Amino acid sequence: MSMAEGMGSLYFAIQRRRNRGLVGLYLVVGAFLVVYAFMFPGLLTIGGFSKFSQNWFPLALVTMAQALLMLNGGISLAIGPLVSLGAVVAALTMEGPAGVLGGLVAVVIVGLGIGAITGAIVAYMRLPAIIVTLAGSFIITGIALILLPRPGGFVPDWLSQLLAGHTPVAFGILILVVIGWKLFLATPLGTGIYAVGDNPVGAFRSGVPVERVRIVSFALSGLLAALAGLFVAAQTGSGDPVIGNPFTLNSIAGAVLGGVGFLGGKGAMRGAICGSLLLSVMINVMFFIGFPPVAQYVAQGVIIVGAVAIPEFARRWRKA
Amino acid sequence: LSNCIKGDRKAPYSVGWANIYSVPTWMKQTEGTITAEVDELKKAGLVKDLMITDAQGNAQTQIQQIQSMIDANLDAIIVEAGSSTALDRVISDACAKGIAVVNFDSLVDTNNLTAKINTDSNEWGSSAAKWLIEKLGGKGKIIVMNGPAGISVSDDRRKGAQPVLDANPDIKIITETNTEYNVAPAQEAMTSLLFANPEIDGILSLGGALSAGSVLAFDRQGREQVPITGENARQFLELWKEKGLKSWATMQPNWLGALSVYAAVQALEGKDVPAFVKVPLPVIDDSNIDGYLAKAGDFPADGYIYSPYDKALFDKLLAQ
Amino acid sequence: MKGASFTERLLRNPPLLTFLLVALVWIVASLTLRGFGAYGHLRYILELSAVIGIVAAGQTLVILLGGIDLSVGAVITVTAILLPLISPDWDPTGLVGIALALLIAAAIGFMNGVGQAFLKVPAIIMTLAMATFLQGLLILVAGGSAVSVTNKAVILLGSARPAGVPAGIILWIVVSFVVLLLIHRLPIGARLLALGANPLAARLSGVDVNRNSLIGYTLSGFFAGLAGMLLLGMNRQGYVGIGDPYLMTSIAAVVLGGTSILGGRGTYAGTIPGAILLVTTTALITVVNASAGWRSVMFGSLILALLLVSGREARR
Amino acid sequence: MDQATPLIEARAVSKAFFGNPVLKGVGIALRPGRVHALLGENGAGKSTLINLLSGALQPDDGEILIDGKPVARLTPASARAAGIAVVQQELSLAAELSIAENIGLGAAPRRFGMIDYGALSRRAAEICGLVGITEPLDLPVGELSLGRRQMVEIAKALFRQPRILILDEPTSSLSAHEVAILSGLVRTLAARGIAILYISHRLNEVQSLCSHVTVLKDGVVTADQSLAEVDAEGLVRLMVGRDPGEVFPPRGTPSGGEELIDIEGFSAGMVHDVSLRARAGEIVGIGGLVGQGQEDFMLGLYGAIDASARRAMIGGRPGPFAHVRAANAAGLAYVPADRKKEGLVLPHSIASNLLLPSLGTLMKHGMRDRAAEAGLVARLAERLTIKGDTSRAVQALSGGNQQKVALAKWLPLVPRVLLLNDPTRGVDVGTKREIYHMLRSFADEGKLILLISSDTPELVHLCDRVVVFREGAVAAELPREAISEEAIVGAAMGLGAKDRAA
Ligand SMILES: Nc1ncnc2c1ncn2[C@@H]1O[C@H](COP(=O)(O)OP(=O)(O)OP(=O)(O)O)[C@@H](O)[C@H]1O
Ligand SMILES: Nc1ncnc2c1ncn2[C@@H]1O[C@H](COP(=O)(O)OP(=O)(O)OP(=O)(O)O)[C@@H](O)[C@H]1O
Ligand SMILES: O[C@@H]1[C@H](O)[C@H](O)CO[C@H]1O
Ligand SMILES: [Mg+2]
Ligand SMILES: [Mg+2]
Repeated sequence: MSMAEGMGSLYFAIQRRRNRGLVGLYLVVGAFLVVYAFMFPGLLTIGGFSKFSQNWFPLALVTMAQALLMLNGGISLAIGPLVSLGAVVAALTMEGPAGVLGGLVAVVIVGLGIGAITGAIVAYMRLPAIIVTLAGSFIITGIALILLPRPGGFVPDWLSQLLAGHTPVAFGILILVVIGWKLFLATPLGTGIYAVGDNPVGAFRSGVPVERVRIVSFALSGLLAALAGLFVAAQTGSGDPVIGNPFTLNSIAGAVLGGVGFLGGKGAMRGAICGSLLLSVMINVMFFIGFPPVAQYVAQGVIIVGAVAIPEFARRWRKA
Repeated sequence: LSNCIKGDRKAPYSVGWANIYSVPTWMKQTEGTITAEVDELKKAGLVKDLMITDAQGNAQTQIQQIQSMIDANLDAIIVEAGSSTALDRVISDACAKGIAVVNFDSLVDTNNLTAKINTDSNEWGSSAAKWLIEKLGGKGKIIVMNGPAGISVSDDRRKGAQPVLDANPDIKIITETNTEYNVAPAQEAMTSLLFANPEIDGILSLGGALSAGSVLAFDRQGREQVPITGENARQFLELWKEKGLKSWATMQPNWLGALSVYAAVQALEGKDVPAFVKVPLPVIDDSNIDGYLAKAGDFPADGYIYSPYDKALFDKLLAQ
Repeated sequence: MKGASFTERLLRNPPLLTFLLVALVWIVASLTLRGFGAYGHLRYILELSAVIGIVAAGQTLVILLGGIDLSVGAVITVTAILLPLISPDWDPTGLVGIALALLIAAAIGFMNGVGQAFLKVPAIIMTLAMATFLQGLLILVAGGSAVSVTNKAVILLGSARPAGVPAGIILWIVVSFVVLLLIHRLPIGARLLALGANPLAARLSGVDVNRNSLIGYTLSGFFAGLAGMLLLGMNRQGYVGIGDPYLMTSIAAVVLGGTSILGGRGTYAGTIPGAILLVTTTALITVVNASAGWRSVMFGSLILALLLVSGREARR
Repeated sequence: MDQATPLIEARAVSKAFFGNPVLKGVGIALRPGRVHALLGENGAGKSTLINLLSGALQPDDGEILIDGKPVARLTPASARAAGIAVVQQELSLAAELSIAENIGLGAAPRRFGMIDYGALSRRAAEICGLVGITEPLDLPVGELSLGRRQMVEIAKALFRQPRILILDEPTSSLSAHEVAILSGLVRTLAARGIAILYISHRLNEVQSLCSHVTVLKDGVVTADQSLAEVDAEGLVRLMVGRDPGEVFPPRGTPSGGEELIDIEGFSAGMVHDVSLRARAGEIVGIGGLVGQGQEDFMLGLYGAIDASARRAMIGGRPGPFAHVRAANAAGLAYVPADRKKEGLVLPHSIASNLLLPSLGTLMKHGMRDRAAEAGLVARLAERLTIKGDTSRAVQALSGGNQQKVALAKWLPLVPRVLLLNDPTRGVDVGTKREIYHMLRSFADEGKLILLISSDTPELVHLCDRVVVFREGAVAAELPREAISEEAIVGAAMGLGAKDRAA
């Protein structure tokens, strides 16, 4: 029987299927990358690629952080402030006696901790995530401002060089994060993210620990956002208490562009990552085309709608 | 040679303006002075094109856009910074490539650039505080109105005022606000404060729109106006005249933008441009306000009435 | 239901609960904060709430039908800037300008609906992109600078106080009345709710999905325009960015009022106190003397605390 | 065997929702190797009892014993650990996850803390073979039809290698073929000593499979006895508490009414080139194996999916319809099979659901006439014996009563063509009887009824004519005299319908 295929093949077959709805997006993003490489051949050098991927990296992380929640039927309006807080904590601790390692630990604790608390509030008090995290965004922004009222702090230069120098280390880390995500998805808890997002009651009855899944996804999401903050601190060499704020909307845009549904259980992380890549490469392409700011706004609106509508039309047209 | 200049770039130059956010009126006016200056320089055969980017308030995007300007090998980059620290590294990279980098208004911390051009924000704050305290006879209850939290401009102005306030213990700060540099939110906040505080002796406002919002709030609530500091915002100056306010104002000239382009080209041409160009803060008071108001019609309703400028002024400022 | 006690019934009635919460906050605040409970101040709070309340009327409809409108801020700005520019000089009443501006606002909403219904672009993306698009268009049209209003009707709306009641509040009352009728007394209200809860079942029950989405988004655009007009009247000036603060607040007001963000459940009756609650909270935090960071922390905590009370029933 | 300690037992359990008692001191004991039937009308509390036995709900009162020992608080996890598996009536699957992942959900084999996809694939394949799932294991469950999803749900329960298997209406959306597989499976499992609790409204299944029965009525146990000497009628009597009368109404003579459907070369979805004529007053059955295009056919007629035809007059208007509203205007109404996903707005009240299609028809002064609406809702509830407060969420209704709402909401529009997709799925025998009589009286009133059914006896005894679909086309059209279970199944399997007709 066909389904008695070899061992891991089930896993890869599942993976292949998840690409189906995303082909349109892949093509759009691919086209943008080609255009960009055509206008800026330096993209194909190590240095050029490094810089490009560094600018995309934090957006990729926060989009993953958002997608993770959306897959699970949640959402966060506190992603941006958490990036800021991550940057602030990194920049404040790394200049102290704790050093880089201590700073890393602090950022991880902050991300996981705030995420878990948010998740617990959402899961146990049964409050809508969107407004819990809206309130959370004010609280987190406030904490970042209290810790560091104005931009400052310090990240050792070697760390900046390592993460945001002329080597594609950030891209490598992104790949590791994606692998980590894939590994996590292959755990029962990870599969639970989809099950809880799609059908919480059914998941509960199947023995999936629904509350724990919710809390873990918020915690992991918080971790990703805080790590994005650490990277931003390294990239900029310092902390800034408001630098992350615009990431909130962008993370949602990236995830939705990538086909991640609002209601949970629908979409795939690879789509979200692609969505964030589109948002990022778009900025560069518009620069090289030489769009004036006004046109940038207009074009951005059109591109975003087009990237969703065109694959949809293609799909319908193929079906007809 | 000036900072960053290597002497291997030849006119006509291509210039980039990396703006953090193009939407506020102050920025629009500033863009006007920049494009006007570029037109002049084009006529002189010194500049061939101007590329403007708008980071839509996102410092992270601004880094990416400056990186693109480096990738496109522009000869000069003018920066209105979205964060005092975040751009340090990318600006240093540009400088290392021999690009003339000039930063104005909202400054960065790094000194790896050709020139910073600004008024002195600390002095802004201290002069305003001095005037107000003198007006109040060294005694009274005041409210402090600040721009957004975590932004260096608003923070620096506030900091400059602090020593003066410390030296006058009889001046009591009832409360402080942070709002965008916009009339409506400032007016809204002040209205609430008016209800809560029957006695207010003066307003230390550190932004023109904030002052206008405050005056409007007093007016709408039928409260008697109190001494207030401010800036050359047209709306504020008009209210000052109309309501007969006791006021003092200064100016952050929009032509800092034009001056920056001019300075960058001068530096590329091999002239010596000082690393910090300090533009003096003028004082606007009852003695000269009419001069400003006479030109009001030439400026947008919510714009800033800036003083005239010319090449001679620029040369004088650059010669310091 | 006879079995249910008063508290039980209360807990199952988010709008009422939110109203009581507002009353409670007002009472506590006026007892502890000088000047807070003054008639003038409460009236001012209501006047500010009117703007949020009117934007949130459209937002409520769209959220009920299972969508969201992230372009309301931009539509407010568009209206506030275009209205003075397009009010023709030959019309002394200013009503023509108002009609034109509201038409434009509704047309923008309609476009959002088209993106939803026919391009199949998710609401969140469509309206976000629309906001970005409008931002660019505005800079083009207005050159990014503020415009002062001379339109008589708009100025009157922003300043008139028949019988001591600000015209904005009266406008809000009218809007509330209409929207509540729409939701509870007209077929379209039930159709929107059904669509939001289960679009497939609604469609198979003969509800025209496209048509009702179009109506919902068009109304959202219209109400955002109305709010923009009121804001313009209150400020006498429209500028780019004037609508920005109203995006998140409109959504928050809806959710605080007990409407499910996922659609299909809720009512504008909850949004009304939700809007007042938000403005009240902001006003409270403004008068506290603390650093910006602490004020932000307090604001967030207060919202969270209020949510614990009013949002209990809003489970998924 | 009855002497062995029950594997699980509920003693005097009670449960109420918002103060409405659903179970009042109910007891039940499941013993190894016994197939135990749980019967009762819609809303009697069967699913609720199961939820107590599987830890999904906590009893308000009474206790639950596993292997004779009381358990303090049963949770889904501890129930699973005790070997209890449930095939839910409400499907518990996640649409985006694959068949295999769903089967393993919450119980997947692990290696290094991760799901062991190799082992999962092997074991899932084994079980799928057992229950006859032939779709690729990597297929997302969302792409399966309702019946196939039901099979996955069964496989999911078996995957847990239960000692106690609870089946809540497992066959309600299965085809005859699938039902046969399941029956065999149940027998095998029972022979292995597994305790099985079987809930079904199909009494023939109960009779052939089960050896013991517990009957619930109004929240109390009215019978707890062996099925050994009980015949079919006795079973019905046990359940309904009285003589039910004929289940199927007598058929009249076809009146030759107005032609309401006349299509030729009709295609929609997987349906291609179908021709059909049908008149008012007829009940036309549509049979075949599950997923042969029956549903697409109805959806196409109803304007819900794109359709084309060489010629189509439907409800007296030229079709095919581009929109549902056009179909409604032509007098068509459609009752979907998946009532939760397609038929009802679950979180909304019974009243809102009943009013949805007819919104805008009861108006006064340009507004909804609340009094008239209330009257209508009351009449509909009465006609379909939907009991209780109509302001309750339809979600809170038992499955069968939900189905009644899905049907009743169309009546105010006085449709002339009723498209019914398995309308008695999960409906108790008493109600089924009501629905059958209602359908017959609709036909007698001059309506045309198209009826998809997964319950073959229904096609045999109720319909005036049966059209059997196979691979998207009509495989056979059986006139009244030719209708029999054999003929329908034969045609469905592709066994020479034409030969027979010839
Ligand atoms: N979550 C709930 N909230 C409120 N009432 C409920 C809930 N679940 C069930 N009920 C009520 O409990 C009663 C029993 O429902 P249950 O689903 O157990 O019936 P059932 O015997 O399984 O019916 P069916 O044969 O139709 O499946 C019904 O009246 C139903 O309305
Ligand atoms: N089934 C429907 N789906 C979507 N919109 C509808 C539907 N029926 C009516 N509308 C529209 O909703 C609004 C209010 O509905 P109402 O029922 O009062 O209108 P109507 O056209 O008189 O309805 P009907 O078509 O039932 O006679 C109108 O704009 C109407 O056109
Ligand atoms: O589906 C996604 C994609 O494979 C992505 O590349 C990583 O995460 C998975 O969940
Ligand atoms: Mg049941
Ligand atoms: Mg049932």
